[in-house]
Amino acid sequence: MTKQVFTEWQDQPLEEILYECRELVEDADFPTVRRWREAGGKVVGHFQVYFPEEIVHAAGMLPFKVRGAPIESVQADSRFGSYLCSILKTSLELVLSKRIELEMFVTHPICDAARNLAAVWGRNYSYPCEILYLPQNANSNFAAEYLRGEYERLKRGVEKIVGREITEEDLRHSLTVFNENRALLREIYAIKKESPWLISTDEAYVLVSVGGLIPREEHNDLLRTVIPLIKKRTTKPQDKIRVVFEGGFCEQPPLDLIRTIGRSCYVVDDDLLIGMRWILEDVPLNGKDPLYNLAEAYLEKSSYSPVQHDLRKPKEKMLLKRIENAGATAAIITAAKMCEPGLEEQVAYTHCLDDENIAYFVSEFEENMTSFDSLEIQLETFVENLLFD
Amino acid sequence: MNYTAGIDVGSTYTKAIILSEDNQLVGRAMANTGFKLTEVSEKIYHEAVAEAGLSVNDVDYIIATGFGRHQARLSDVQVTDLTASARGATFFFPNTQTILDIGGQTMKASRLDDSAKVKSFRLNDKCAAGTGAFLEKTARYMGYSTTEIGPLVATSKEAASISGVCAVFAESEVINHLSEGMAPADIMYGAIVSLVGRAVQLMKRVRMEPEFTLIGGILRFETMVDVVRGALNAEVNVPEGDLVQYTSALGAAILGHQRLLKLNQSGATAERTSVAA
Amino acid sequence: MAYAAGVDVGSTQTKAVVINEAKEIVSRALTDTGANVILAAENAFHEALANGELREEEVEYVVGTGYGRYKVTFGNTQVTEISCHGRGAVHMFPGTRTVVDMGGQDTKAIRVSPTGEIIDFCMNDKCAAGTGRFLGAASSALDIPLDELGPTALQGERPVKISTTCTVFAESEVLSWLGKGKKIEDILLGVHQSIAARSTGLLRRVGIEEEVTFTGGVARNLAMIETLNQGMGLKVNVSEESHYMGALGAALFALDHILASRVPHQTKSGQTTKAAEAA
Amino acid sequence: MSKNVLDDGVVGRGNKDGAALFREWFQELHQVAENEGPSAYVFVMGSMAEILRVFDLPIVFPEITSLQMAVRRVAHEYLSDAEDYGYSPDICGYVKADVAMQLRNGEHPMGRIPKPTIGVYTNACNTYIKWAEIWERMYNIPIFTFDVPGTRAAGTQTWPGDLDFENDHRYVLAQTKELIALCEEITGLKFDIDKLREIMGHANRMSRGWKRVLELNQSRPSLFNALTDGTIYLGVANSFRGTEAGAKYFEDLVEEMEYKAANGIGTLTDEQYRLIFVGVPCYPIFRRFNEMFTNLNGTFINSTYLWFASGGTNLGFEYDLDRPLESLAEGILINVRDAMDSMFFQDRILIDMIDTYHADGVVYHPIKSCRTTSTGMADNRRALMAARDVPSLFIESDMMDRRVVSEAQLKNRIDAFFEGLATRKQQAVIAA
Repeated sequence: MTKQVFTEWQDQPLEEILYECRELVEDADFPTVRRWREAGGKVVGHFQVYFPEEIVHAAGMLPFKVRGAPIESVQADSRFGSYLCSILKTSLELVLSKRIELEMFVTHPICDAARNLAAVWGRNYSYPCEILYLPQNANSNFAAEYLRGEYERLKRGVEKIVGREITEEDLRHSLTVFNENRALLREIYAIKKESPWLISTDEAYVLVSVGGLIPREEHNDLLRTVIPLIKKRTTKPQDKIRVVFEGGFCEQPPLDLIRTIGRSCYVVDDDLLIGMRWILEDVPLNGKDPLYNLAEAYLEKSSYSPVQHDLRKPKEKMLLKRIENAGATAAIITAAKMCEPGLEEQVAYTHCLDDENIAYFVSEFEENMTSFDSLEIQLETFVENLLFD
Repeated sequence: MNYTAGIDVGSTYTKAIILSEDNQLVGRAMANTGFKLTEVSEKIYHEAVAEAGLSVNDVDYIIATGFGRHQARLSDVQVTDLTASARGATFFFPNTQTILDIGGQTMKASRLDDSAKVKSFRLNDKCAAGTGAFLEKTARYMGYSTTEIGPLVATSKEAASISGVCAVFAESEVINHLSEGMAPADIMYGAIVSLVGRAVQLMKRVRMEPEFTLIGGILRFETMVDVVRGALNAEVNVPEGDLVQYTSALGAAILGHQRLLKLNQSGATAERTSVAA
Repeated sequence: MAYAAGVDVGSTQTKAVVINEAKEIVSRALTDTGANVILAAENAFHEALANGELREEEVEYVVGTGYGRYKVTFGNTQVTEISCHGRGAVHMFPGTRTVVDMGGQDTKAIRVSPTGEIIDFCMNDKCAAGTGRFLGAASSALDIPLDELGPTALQGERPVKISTTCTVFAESEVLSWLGKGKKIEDILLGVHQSIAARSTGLLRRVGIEEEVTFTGGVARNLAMIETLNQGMGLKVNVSEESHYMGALGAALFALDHILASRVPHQTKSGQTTKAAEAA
Repeated sequence: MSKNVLDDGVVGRGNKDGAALFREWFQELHQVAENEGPSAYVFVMGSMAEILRVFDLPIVFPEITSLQMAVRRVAHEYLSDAEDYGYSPDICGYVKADVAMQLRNGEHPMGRIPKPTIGVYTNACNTYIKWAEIWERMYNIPIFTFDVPGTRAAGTQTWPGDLDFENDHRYVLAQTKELIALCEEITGLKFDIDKLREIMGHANRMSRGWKRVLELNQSRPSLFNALTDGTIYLGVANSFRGTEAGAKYFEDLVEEMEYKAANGIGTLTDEQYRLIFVGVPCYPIFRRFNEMFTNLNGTFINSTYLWFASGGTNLGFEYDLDRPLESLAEGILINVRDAMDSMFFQDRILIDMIDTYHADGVVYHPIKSCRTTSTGMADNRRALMAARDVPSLFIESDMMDRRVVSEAQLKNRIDAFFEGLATRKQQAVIAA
């Protein structure tokens, strides 16, 4: 697929580029995915959090990150019960309302709601809708070998859709593209951490976020262009507290909420869209088996989230490490409304932060919330009492 | 002599306090908030200044608080009522460690450090079941006005069980209770108990420590205080008289003097805005 | 000439309807339910008798329905308001396949068969969010009489998005929109749209099949009708009697009973009420 | 429960013995707690009892201890303790009740419950994992995620010999061995394969019986109420799996049911409506909830609960004792996978149930606490209603939290459902 689907930003000054990215991220009609299809491209929708996009990319299809949208779930509501997170409903709403069309949908056993989604989706659409069983026993000696087999199974399914075999060469090429992508995203986060005044929280967010909506080659071009421009900015540091934002691993807070937080704090690290940054180092290209390398990286060189279990990564300890590494003085612990794993983890997080005497506040959000009064009160109180004396 | 003003633009009432640097309360004013927040905040500010026998030029720093704080355009800085009420409460009760503030539409618990800064706080989620509105609805439904709640509950023998999941659904619970011949007093008492249950949970979540100070509109109901006292099984502070409604405004004015001090030390006026998140 | 009556004891209002053997409404009455439910039921019933200049013994059978149906102590049996609204709606509009009923604290979506039996139904469970009560809150917040809400809302052009889910907080959110300088018309239109959206959600659960009949007190609100039509992309039936639909349905069940007792084991709804008696 | 007039030792024996065994089990646990002995915390969807019993580890089912708090009407006290501790009202009530019980040092209405020495759980419910992580933090004990890959898409179950099945099987087998090694480590006991073989033998007899008991309820009138009586059988199926007592109990139960079937002995309900229950029961008002149906002559003849809450052993899968480990792994994979299928891919299973059990209606009971069982229900129901012309009821409440259980609301909906069933039956009569 050579056709470019996101060109608006090209040859534009930084502010324009950021504007275009924001526009794209906030557009619930997903124009880039549409253009891709109009050019004859095929699309595989994969639900939050992590998905081995390389395998779909290697087949020349567009891996599209299904992560809900701030829309009213008009038709999807009737497919679900009351006590449920919003992202699940709005993700289905995207296809029911024809905003998105897919050749395949994949979700994961990461939470009980997400696993149900594949079944619901499958009853409503005839194309393949399946659960990719990422291992939940990351500590089994057989986990990587098993995951390799599971990836092999996924690969066969994808091959059936494109009607051709995915060669090791294809896979190696995709690994290179995604390795570069992850490296560039690490650079963005390095700027957030080392000179947060150069890039606002919401700017960083949209730059990462567009990646899930366009081919990674294009995302790489974009980031390669933008990063030097950001570094050239002359913005002055402000008297703001440095915080870590936790709770954005699955359902995404509204951009305005992220902006609101960014206005009063420097968010020096976060877990927003952690799936795109799940693998922390380059996936090795050497060795005979790219699929195995990819599977091993998921387990051995990865970040953490409330929905992946690994005895080596107690979440609250990982959070402390994240706060420390980012040189943050406080944390904002959020969870999407009705998100069971997120809400459960909050307890461990807060108890741990209390013990470590690290300032934090707790809140819940919903992707389509429009008023932030409660959040603003908490945020302001929080900041006031850290700055005032 | 330096003077500061604290303006609390609350959801129902707007209050203003003028405070001298020797902590004398020289002027105050109050009025219904309505929905013209900027106008009302200016009106009340000027009334307070007048009552203090001062002119607006005598006031060196103005801090606004309450839900309409950002609409109070004449203020130098805005702070939340959590921050403000902490200072207000410790002005009344210096040993205050935990504050419970139950208003018509919110319930807030906060724990303070030694310098009256808010160390940890929680708000109730946006469901009326956890607010004064819950009591008012229940009362109104049984044909009692808010002012009658206190006297009514005083006659209660035992609290009825009110699940208090939804303030509106509670009504059908109330129907059932009433038709089973239960006394309105006991039902009202039950509603208060269920509300206090939520309040105490909020306090536990901020890891409450004595002394406890109660503020907020809910204090209109004597029983409320007793039930809280019972639930905590500890003494609670309640500000005397009508000053209680000025707790946040007062706190804001106190903060104003602290800011003045800091600004005068480092003549950095630029910083004046940095806290206005 | 035999008469049958239905008494619908709702959470806010109690309605009574008396019909004759020709299934024509002879009289009706409406009172606030208030604290004493039993009394409310009696008052409504006797008021209806008075309005129809009927003596109590002329009414052979009374069916109670609504939340307080078991408080209709003089009633011969009870039927749920779900069955009654379905029955009433089909009586008024024989083409009815889907019924949306907006009452005091809940909204019901009901799918009915051509003969008025319930095929499927669904109600708001969790809380009273987005029910008719929402309008009451808005009306007191804006100090506009209930029946002027609709007409005002229809003036709206740029509806605001009502985010609050809690009915009780509708008041404060409406005020905050005013504070932000929004026009009352636009706020009210937003309120109506948010209720319509939630109701349409319920309707989709049972499946929207035309014709759709809109019953309950709120059905008199023109803006509600308009926003519902837009929400579903069709035109709902609204009867003059929409407010009395539950009571009417109950009265029809009562009449079935009278006729059934004359010709035993013949009419089907004789069974319906027997099932209800078991309840 | 179902006691019969011509009681001759057989009829009603299942309920009597079941209750006795259940009490016995809790008494044992109480003793263990008093002596501060070891215990394994496990879950109903894949308990691994076969392995744990080899190491004589007393087994605690936190799901069962939690639901017993609701049945005994004290759940709300425990829930509010856990919410004070920081847990949201919106999460699983089982988890919260257990956390509170741990904070109360094992205090339970049926006696004291020992602290966990190890937590073993599958991913059939992801909340199991979050739950076990809580014990890991509280007691810093070993916890073991026994990861059982489920069905990838509706109707794509794979079987021995399939490439994908073998990949899953190798993974499950590897974990079986890793769990055994961990048990050896914490108990200091050597793994005894013959003891495993014996335990698997008991489990086989139980599975055989359980499958048969469920099938027998196809008879008319139905022999037991799947919601009430069924829950007693379920308790034994979980707590006594892999024991002689458990095996015998189910063989006796088969005898009882065959006797009742032969003599046309049903439950006490005048069976006018045969209903299927989907989801987890409403334990805070358990008896009352059931009566709202039986009083209107409806009885539950089967439920998805009896399938997934028995870890899929309803399939009657029997282990091959000649190759214990391989066969155990195979059984775990197939059973737990089926438990998940009866939640996620429910519609097909229910359509079969309706046909084979001649059901008049289906009652869906989604609950606040459980996304695993509740998330897909509304959509499953749409599919079912499209496939079969069977009335269904959709009522939301909870299995622990009485704050969201409104009896008035439930009754209103249930009454309306029966009014519909009645008119439909009458229609059929007229048509005939």
